[in-house]
Amino acid sequence: MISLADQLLVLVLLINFILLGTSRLIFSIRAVAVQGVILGILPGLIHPFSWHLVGITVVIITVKGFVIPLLLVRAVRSAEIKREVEPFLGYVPTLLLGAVFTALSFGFAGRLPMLPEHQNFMFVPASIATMMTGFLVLTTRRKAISQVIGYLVLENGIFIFGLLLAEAMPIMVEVGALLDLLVGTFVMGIVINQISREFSSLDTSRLTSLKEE
Amino acid sequence: MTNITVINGTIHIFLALVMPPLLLGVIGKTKAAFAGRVGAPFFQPYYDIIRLLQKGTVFSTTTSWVFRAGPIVALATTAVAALLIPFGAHQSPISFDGDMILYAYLFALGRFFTMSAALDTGSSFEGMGSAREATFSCLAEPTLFFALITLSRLSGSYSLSNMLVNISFGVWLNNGAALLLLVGGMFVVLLAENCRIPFDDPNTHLELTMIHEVMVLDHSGPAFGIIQYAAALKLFVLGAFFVHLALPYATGNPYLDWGLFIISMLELAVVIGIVESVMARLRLIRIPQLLVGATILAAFSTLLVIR
Amino acid sequence: MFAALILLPLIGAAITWLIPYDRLRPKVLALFALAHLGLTIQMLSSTPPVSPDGWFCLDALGKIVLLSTSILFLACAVYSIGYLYYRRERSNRVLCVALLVCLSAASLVTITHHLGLMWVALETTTISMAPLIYFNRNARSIEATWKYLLICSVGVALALIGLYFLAYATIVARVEPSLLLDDLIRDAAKLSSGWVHAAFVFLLVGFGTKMGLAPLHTWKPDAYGEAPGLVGALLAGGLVNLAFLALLRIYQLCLATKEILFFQNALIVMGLFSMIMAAIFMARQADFKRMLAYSSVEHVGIMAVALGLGGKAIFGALFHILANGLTKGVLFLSSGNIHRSYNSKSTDHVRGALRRLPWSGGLFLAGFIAITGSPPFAPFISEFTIISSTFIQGRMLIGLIFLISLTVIFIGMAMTVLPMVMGEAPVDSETTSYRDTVGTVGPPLILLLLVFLLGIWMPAPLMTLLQDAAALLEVHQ
Amino acid sequence: MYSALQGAFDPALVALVAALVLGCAGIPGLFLRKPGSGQILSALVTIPASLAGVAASLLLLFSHTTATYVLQWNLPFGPCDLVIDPLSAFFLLPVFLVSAAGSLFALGYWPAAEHHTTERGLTFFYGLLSSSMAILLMARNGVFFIMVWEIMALSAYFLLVTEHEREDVRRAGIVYLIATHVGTAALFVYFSLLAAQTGSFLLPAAGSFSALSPFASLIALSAFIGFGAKAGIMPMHIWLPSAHANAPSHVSALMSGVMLKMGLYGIFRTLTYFYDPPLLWGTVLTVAGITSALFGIAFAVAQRDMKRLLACSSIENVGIITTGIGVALIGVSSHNTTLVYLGLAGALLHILNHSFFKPLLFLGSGVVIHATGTREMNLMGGLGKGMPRVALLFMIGSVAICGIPPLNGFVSEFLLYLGLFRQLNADSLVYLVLLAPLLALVGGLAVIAFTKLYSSVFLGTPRSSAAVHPHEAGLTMLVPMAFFALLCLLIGVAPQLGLHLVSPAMTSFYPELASTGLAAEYGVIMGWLSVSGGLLLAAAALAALLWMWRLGKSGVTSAPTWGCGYQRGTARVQYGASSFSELAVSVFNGIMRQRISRPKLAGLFPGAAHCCEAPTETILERIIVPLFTIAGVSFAFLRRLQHGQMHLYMLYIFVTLFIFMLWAH
Repeated sequence: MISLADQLLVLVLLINFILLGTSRLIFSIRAVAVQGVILGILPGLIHPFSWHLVGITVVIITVKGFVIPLLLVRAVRSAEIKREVEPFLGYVPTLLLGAVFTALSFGFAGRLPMLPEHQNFMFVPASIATMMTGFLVLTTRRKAISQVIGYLVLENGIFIFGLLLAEAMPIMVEVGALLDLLVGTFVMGIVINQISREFSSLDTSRLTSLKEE
Repeated sequence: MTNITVINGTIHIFLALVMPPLLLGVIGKTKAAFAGRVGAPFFQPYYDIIRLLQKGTVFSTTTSWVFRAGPIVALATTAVAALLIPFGAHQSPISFDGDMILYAYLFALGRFFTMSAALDTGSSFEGMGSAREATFSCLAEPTLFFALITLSRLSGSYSLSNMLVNISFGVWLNNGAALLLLVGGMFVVLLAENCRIPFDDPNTHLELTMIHEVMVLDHSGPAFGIIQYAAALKLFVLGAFFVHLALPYATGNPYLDWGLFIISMLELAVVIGIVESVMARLRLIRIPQLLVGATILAAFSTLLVIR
Repeated sequence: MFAALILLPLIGAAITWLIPYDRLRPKVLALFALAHLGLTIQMLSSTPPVSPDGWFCLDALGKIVLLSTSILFLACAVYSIGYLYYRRERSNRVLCVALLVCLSAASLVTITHHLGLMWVALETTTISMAPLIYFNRNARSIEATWKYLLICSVGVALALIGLYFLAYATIVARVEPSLLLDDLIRDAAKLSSGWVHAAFVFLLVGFGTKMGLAPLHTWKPDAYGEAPGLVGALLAGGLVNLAFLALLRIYQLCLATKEILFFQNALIVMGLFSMIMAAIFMARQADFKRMLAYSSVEHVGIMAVALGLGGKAIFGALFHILANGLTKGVLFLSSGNIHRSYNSKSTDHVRGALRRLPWSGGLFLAGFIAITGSPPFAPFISEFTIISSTFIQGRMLIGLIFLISLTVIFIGMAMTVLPMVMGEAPVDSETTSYRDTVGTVGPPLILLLLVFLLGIWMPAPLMTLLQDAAALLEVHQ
Repeated sequence: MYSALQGAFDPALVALVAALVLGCAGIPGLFLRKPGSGQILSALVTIPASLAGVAASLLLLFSHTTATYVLQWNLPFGPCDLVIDPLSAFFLLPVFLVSAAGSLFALGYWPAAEHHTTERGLTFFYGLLSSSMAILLMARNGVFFIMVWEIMALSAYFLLVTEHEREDVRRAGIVYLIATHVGTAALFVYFSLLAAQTGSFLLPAAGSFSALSPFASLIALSAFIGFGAKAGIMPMHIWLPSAHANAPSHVSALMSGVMLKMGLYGIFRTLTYFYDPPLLWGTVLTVAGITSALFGIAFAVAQRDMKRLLACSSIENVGIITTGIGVALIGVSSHNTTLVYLGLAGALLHILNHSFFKPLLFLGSGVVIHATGTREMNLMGGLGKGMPRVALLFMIGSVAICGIPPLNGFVSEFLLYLGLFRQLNADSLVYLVLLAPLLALVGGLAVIAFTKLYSSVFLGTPRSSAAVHPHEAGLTMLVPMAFFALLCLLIGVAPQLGLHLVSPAMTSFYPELASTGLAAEYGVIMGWLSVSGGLLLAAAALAALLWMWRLGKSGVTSAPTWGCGYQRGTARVQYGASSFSELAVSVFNGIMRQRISRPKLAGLFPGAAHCCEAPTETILERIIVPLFTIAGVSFAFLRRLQHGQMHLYMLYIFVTLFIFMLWAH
């Protein structure tokens, strides 16, 4: 089971690289959706069966795997844009950075005071790497959608870490967090629509009228 | 209140009342002599003043009570100053600690009113005169104070009488340098305060160049007489101060000392006369420099005695 | 009791959602705000027992924040009646609903002791504020909303990581894993320091972003500048305090873990940096709402420094929660009025407010005097307490930097505020329909009176409350 | 707020109540419908209250008692004592006197009929200012002190910007507010350090700690900055000229006559704490004082705006007072009782005197400005004929402020001079005497400044249409001025009175003085002063009689002024204010730095040309403003941090996170 979880985590990392590498928005949204589904499966693999677990799984898969991506896709369609052109930092450099961060996170996780039973897991490095990916997307991408995606990836990274401490996290908080994520993304979706209507583009480099000069 | 002090006081007041115009007369005579003229009699100033007192008065239509107050205050302040300064080796009628400060500030009061009276006429010339008077006497002020400090230090007392009467040849022998500097400085102040050559020419006829005379241009009759007398008195009072520094001889016999005092005052008048006849009036721009120079002399003398 | 505090606003939200009339909604809003304040006072006077599972507990810290939030919210709700009358052109349904939801979440933050739940509530307040900032529906407000939403969400997400680290620290320490504040404090000594440190950093940065400590404050001027006055008031006087409460919780934990020194220094550094930044940005600030935003950055800085100093300064910090909240209310509400009347936020156009709007202009001026720590207003008490304790603790350098930046800020603010209120209104300035009315002037006036009253007279119960709260944050050897 | 103050009915209570009444006097006016009724009411309340306050202060002063009340407040800053010791009582006198006079003057000067928009606020804040100053003198709790202090400063600000439609008023207001706030910041440090020393916010008892204790010099420095800024000691005087020039005149009178003294009171109070002040402190005070005196009067000579001239002369007078304090302090540290006595007597008496003649002059200038509608001296002239009474009173004020006998200004300067001369035969610090010539120079310049002021305003012929039809001031304006003029004369001819008045404050400042016979010794000298004053008046009377007699004999005719044959003389030809001081300014230009714009005259027949000489605020315009500009420019680049690019904002967050992670581990 654990090994399967690790393979899934590798998949997650791969998706991170896809996100860093691709310019097509729809595609990256789908990628995030897949990542969400995987995250939904993961708890089932590492915790013993319980209805609570099933509930969690279902909720996560629906929210992260379907609802949020749908929202985003709608936003993209309404804004009728296809791809992220000229990001602040090119794809190759971001990919390289992503690789470096991932490597670093593996190194860093090795030196963390983990529980022995977690030592040989890939959870912590994977989560850190995913967070880093989120940061990268947030800081290097130009389109509003991409930034939302970055935020989602960041959340995913956090979620992976959360898997280690399900027993500390009562269900109510889990659901609340998810709900917040959902609503947050929903609102972001609305705002994105407004942006595309107001600026006739999703290019956040246009959103720089508020500044000190 | 022994009767010798009473007598001294009476003589003091008598001299202060009577003698001042004589100095002007002597100066005039000296200058005439240098110019090879016979000149006016010694008592001409008295005649002038009496004549003026009998004349009628013209008041400018623009003037107010300040104009009328000017001469009176000038006379009053000088008169009180005359009571503070000792004549010869005798105590002055009024003397107390710090009277020298009063002495200095009395002249300021007189100045204030003379200048205001001049400005009251609204004439540009008198304005000019008072502006100059204000600036120059302000520059002369520190010199007087340096002198007072030096004297107070030398005599160890804080009243004019003591500090001036105290000056003797003995003091000259010990602090000759300081006193010499002081004499230089004070002589400049004496001439400047009394608007004599080289600072001002009392009997020029070009208003543009005058200081004191132009200020009193619009005063006439009795008022002008009072002003003339006050000016003479001022010369007398400051002269008495100077004579103490320059010619500090005393016999100890009160009556002889009075004689000595009168003589030395006359000497002073002659000296002024000589200076006036050998020197030309300075250009206005130079005057501040000369005054500052005098201040520096006095300051040095102070430093010499307090170091 | 606790449930009532949370549910009351939610019910209100539901009702206002159903109300079809724009004129009626604000009144309902005000009604519920009033009820909420009543409930709050009731709970303050008779503290409800801790809920059996220990999730809900209204301690002194919570009380202070709850009180200030509730008062401010009531003022804003009443103000909204008068304000929205001038904004009849658009529906205020979303506004009212979002306000009430935010109030509910805010109350939840103050009464819960479960850090996870607190986090959820904080995130809820963040999201529920977004539509309010967007109320003006123009390009600038979209931009502001977008930045606010994304930066704050990311920030709060970082805080979540911090919480996870804490939880993991409990697991590593083999104590019963939980995010209940009381449990954590109980087992604090056992927790592994590495994780705890990491947790503190993430929590500081996370909540710091929400609170607007420099350099995490970047969203503040935009959001405050573009939001309507009453929303600005709630952001600067309410949400800031919630985030600060979160920091206070962490501070409590730090005290227990004896890792306090690092946290304190971090707080002082960030606080001073915020004040310096505020000082720099307030000089020659041409937009008076943005100026207020930077003033808010300054004041969170002050609170952070005070918290970092500890000792008597803690008292100042706690009182500043109240003082700053109320004063910010005065400033933002009156500036909203001025904005309405001149239809401009630029100090080039806004001149002679005292002549044009005697009440709003006067309130704005008084608010400026109060917020810059001049007696006889409440902020003076707190700020002087903090400054004096820096010197009494012998930390001259901190005190001097603190004082100098306060002075520079005063100069900058004076240069902006005084020309606004003094003089004559420019002849070419736009004439609008806005007039000072009881509805728009009353609430800030009441707030100002409160600020003044607290400046000269501290009620005994408040005093005890503050002392209890300060006791929770004392170092126990 | 404050529970009733327990205590029997006694002068201290009267003074306290009077202070509170002053504060409340303006409140009814805010609500009364009828314009002006509030103003009259406040005058009716203020004057009796103030007189009661004066009586109470005098009683306290001479009973040598110290009354203490404890204010029941519940702010977390420890107990709050209200104490009136002779020092406070002494400073209370001007507060009450000037407030009363001003509130009466306002009836004629700022009638609600003409100023219905501003009158209410003015009356209210005027009362607040007076009362805050009175209470300030009683406050013994540092925090309470700061609160009252700041209320004072702020109400002064609101009074100052009464006419805030005018640009220069607004600028003056901003400068004042910033300066006073910087001062308050210094006071924050001051009281915090005191608290750090004593462990409570109560002001330390007299002589309770050593100047060698840690922070002592820091405390002294912060006090010097904080209080000096309010007193207008150079170089913290920058706010003063424009503030006093732009406030309504009775407010200027209160600010200049009393508010400056609050700063001096603070300095006095601070000095009482230390039983062993080092020589350095006295030296610093003396140097600062004499510099302020010299520069202040030099600036005054150069001014063209009559109120600015008065303001600058306030700097001079504060300078003289500070010199006195410094000299006294030097006496304390060199255990030279005579020096202490004379320095203190000079300083304290000059404080009193300055609060007599400066308000007199400011009120007078108020009347003049009211009549002519301008403050520019070059546009006035000849007002003496239209308003002879005002002219007379103003003359008294001018003579007094120049420190000329036989008026009060001379007495205080006399004492200071005497102290310096006395030092001549002391065994140490003889060089102190070199201050005397500097003071003399100050006196000379003062004469220039005030001859200029008086003559260009009241004498000669009107220089512009503004000054053609002046009207005599009403009684409400004349009575306060006459009152101050009488006080000037009184202390001038009966200096013993003044000495008697200051001696309790002196003993409470330096108890050793009580045992010495100095008071008697200098009482005698004061007697001599009044004798010579009497002689002066007698001589003047004699001369006047003589002249009258002669005038009676010889006729009087009147004719136009002698124009030296120039027939087309106009009023513009006379020497104006600027032309009068031009020579002096050119001599002292190193200090005054006039901004002179002379036209280039070219060609044979140059057209009309215009020359302008404007005095500059040297310190403010040449040092402080440039410094601020430089600072602003050098920090401007940091503003680019707020560039609006969100992805970089994100980066800020992560960088911060990273840095803290590094720091944590």
